[in-house]
Amino acid sequence: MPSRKLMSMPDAVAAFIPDGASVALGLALESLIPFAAGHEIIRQRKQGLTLIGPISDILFDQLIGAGCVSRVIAAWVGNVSAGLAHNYRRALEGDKPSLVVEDHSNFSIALALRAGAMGVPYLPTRSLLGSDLLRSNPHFRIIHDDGVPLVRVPALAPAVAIVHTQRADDQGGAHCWGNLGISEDAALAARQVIVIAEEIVPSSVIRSDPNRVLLPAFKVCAVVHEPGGAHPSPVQGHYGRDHAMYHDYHQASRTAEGFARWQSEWIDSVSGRQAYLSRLGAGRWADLSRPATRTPRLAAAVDYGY
Amino acid sequence: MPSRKLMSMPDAVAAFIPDGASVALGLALESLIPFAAGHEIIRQRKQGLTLIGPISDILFDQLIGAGCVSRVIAAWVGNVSAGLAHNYRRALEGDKPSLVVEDHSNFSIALALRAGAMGVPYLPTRSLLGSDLLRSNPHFRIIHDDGVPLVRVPALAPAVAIVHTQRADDQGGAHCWGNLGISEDAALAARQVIVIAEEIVPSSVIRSDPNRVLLPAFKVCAVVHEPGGAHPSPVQGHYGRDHAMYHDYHQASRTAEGFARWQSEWIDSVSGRQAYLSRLGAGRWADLSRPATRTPRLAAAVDYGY
Amino acid sequence: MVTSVGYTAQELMVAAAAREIHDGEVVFVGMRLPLIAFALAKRTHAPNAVGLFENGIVRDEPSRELLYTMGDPPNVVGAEWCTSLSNIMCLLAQGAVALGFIGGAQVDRFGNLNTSYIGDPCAPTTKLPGSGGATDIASLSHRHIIIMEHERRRLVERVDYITSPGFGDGGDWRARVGLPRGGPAALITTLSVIRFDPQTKEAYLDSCHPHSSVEEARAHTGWDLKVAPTVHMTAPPTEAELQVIRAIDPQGFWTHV
Amino acid sequence: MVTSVGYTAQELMVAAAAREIHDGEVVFVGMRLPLIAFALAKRTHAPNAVGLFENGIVRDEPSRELLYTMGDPPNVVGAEWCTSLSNIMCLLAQGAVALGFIGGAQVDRFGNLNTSYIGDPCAPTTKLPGSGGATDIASLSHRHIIIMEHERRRLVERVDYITSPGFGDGGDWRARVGLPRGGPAALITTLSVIRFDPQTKEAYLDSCHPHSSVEEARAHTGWDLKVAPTVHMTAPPTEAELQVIRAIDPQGFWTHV
Repeated sequence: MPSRKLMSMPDAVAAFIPDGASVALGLALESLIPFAAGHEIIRQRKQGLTLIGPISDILFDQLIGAGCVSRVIAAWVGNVSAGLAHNYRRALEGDKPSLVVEDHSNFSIALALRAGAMGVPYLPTRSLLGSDLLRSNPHFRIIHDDGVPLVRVPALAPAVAIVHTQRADDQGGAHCWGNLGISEDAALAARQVIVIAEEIVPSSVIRSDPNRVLLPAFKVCAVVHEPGGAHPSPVQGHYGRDHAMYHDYHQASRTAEGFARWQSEWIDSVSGRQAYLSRLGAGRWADLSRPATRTPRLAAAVDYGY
Repeated sequence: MPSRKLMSMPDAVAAFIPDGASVALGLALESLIPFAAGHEIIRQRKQGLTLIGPISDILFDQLIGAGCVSRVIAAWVGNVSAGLAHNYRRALEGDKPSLVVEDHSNFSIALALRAGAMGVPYLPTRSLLGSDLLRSNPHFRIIHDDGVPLVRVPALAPAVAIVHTQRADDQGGAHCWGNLGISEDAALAARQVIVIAEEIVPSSVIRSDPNRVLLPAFKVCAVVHEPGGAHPSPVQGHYGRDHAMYHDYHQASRTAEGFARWQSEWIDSVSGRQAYLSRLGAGRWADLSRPATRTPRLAAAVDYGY
Repeated sequence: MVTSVGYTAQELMVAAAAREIHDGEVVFVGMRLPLIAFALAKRTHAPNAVGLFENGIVRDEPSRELLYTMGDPPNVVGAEWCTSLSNIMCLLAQGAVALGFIGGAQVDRFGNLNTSYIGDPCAPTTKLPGSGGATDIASLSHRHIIIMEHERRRLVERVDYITSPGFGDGGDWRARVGLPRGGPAALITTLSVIRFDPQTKEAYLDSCHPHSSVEEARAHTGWDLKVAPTVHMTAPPTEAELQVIRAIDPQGFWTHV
Repeated sequence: MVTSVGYTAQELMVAAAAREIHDGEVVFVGMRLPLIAFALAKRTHAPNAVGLFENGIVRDEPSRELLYTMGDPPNVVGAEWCTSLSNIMCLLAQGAVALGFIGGAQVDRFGNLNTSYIGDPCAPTTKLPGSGGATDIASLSHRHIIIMEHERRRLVERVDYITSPGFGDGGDWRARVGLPRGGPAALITTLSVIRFDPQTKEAYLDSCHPHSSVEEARAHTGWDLKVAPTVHMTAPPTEAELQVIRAIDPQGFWTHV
């Protein structure tokens, strides 16, 4: 059957990320971050988004700086190897914050999404007890179970989750590997999922290893072929992390004007990911994706035969 | 470092399954059922065990018939392709049951184990509402969350889980594939795990694909090399299901005397799994494990390199 | 048993069950007849249906070989997803599953199903295997279909034990006990198709199989079964449907009993 | 900055942190200095320690390359397990994790840690990144170690916001709020090692680093820091330890700041 799911990044963002949507992204933590999708959201000037994720390694900061975001539901927003997230700070410091933050821990955001996936109003945990997350996020509540206090973590069901993967077929079947964080919980909780893939492969490749598949294809609304789409975050088997990019961004975004220049250079003035990679430079990209020291490290063979 | 985990089935059962223990097994549902471990438990005349599992395709029935079991915490006990479980029926029918049953559904047993894994006293679900499982299993309770009724599924943390896998290293790293049911939830919830493997492989094989690993090795108390140890249940990539064995067992176990003869023939009078496979016959075993039609169906290559 | 009309009751039930699957639906398949019904629907009117198996499997094309259990290796090969039971049950719990199939030993006039205990659960005359995933399917899918033998001892006024909730004692019972959705859409028996009144939720005879009759169906039912004014004959399996069914189960393991 | 004694404060902190890891323990590693401390402990006195990373990784041998984040590809290669964050957090929640490391912007006399808001959370003067997994580690591990700069603005009488619970207001506070176990075992700063009284849970100066003094540590603490009668000098890193540290971080990315 012909695929209506395979589409360009601009089309996927236009079709499935309306203003005001709740979007889960950055779900594998520091790897597989869908930067290309985030940059397209910025180019399309989306407004009033709710961002949901565990930690965000600068992508949330970019979406906030570009004015796309009205709410952040997350455990940590910063720059993992370089420090604070400057746009995030600017949006929240002082007495007129331009952003609502719902504070979570990594475990509680995973539980919230799992509750959404499970169709229950909440999941309980003994984490967070005694912390001020219970004060600053009014959605948490202490409940008692036979006298034992537990934190009630209310369910989250994002309208869309965006996941970056190593390979996908045009129906939405996808393989990803390496550290995956809360990708599975979020993909199951989301009403729809946009799958970004380094490679588009025949369905037979995906179906040769159904245990490696991330989510059922019927949840997938769009498949986008976007090689290099997670840069500067790493993709196991494809490219390493571009540490310098995070440090350069950290310096550039210290002021609002600096961020605006960075946005202009790396987002607004490039038409898409291919142009972005060209700007990055073939040499730099080759160093990340095909370093001289790189040796393939193949997973041991697995036979599904009978 | 030398492995103290790799041991024989008799030693593993003797060391880690004391009388009265709670044992989770049959966790992948109809495949990867640890029959060899169950038969060794019977040969060692263990008493007073609590069996925990989703469904059991005749292994629970055999352990019950042999007198090893005092309690069953499960969703379904029977013979999937042939019908009822006769020993289970005999133990429960009439007014003097010799067995306590805690009724579950497949979802609720998974949730109970997940709660055990998560270190919380319970997980909530909207399944089971209106069913008589809430009456016959006194551990369930209805709780209300902002007026919404939910079933409180109390946590289960088995003393031991037994998992049959395709391959393991001598430290407890293990790969398994195919349908896995509640294997992960149970392995995480259990205090210790016995890993049975069709093959023992170098750690480098297991570590070549860490996403395929079932559980952290530090939970594993014993690794047992037992080829054919899941027969008559199937092991993806190794052997198919021996449907005839289930049907023969169904006929043989219609009476207590018939079961006693079956137990004598297939369990008590064989010293272990190799003798059991010899009794089965080389031709029958070859048909299951190397049928003429069998073609390898290899998973597509995955590169973890960088 | 093949009747004089050239097909078995099981083959007709498979055809009737397949017609309950709409194209594009996500279906909790289960074993035996529903499994064949799913394959039949996929190959006829519902090519885009997706099948879930509670052991962790999602398939959008039926296995190439007859399955004796959902865990048979052919059911994994070519699967769209092979994951945990919990993840599959999440899809059910969040309302992503349109339709599920279950079978049982006793069903009553409000579609409650018993697969656990005949008699007093504390001292049963018969201990049945239990729920498996049936309670979950009956609790959480948008609608479910019950398939069973039409016998007076099985279709009873009130089941001894509710393993899988139907409509309880009727009306808005499901909402009152907190179930989020669902209920039985049909009870497909060896003699008839029984449906449930939209308001009262009481069972009524909707159609009789060609080899049976309203009288026979009512005579083999343990309560005073209502009959639809529009009661009709269940459409028999077509030649094309029979060909597909027999290609799937050539030995008649599940369909010639 | 390398001091006249030939090692940096960070290198000493790494050595001190490594000594908190006992052989065979399951440790929630975290990034930066604790990551190097874990590798150091593995290569010296704790060869059987196991490291957990909240992004889903379990390792029993440190990555062969320096990590900038726990998600760097070298951290996956050779891992014992690569799974979900939830599964890793389950191990923490069930009490399988002996020790965790966290860092922060503010800590107080009862070991409460703030990585969220400086000032009023509704109108903060500084918005910090937040919890990440730190709240979970502080809530659920058997003990945890805090690593941070020793500055008067950071070691404060009372944190503005408890991101990661220490001992609250002391005594049996953790049990009273329902935490199942745990609490900080040590606060390792750039000047000293601070521990907590077993009864009152108040912080006290346990040892001063060779380049510092009791007076300096107290002067840079925002409350009247108690001093152990047995206060002593923190053992400096040995030559062997320094060799391992410098092999792990040859450019001094984390240890020469």
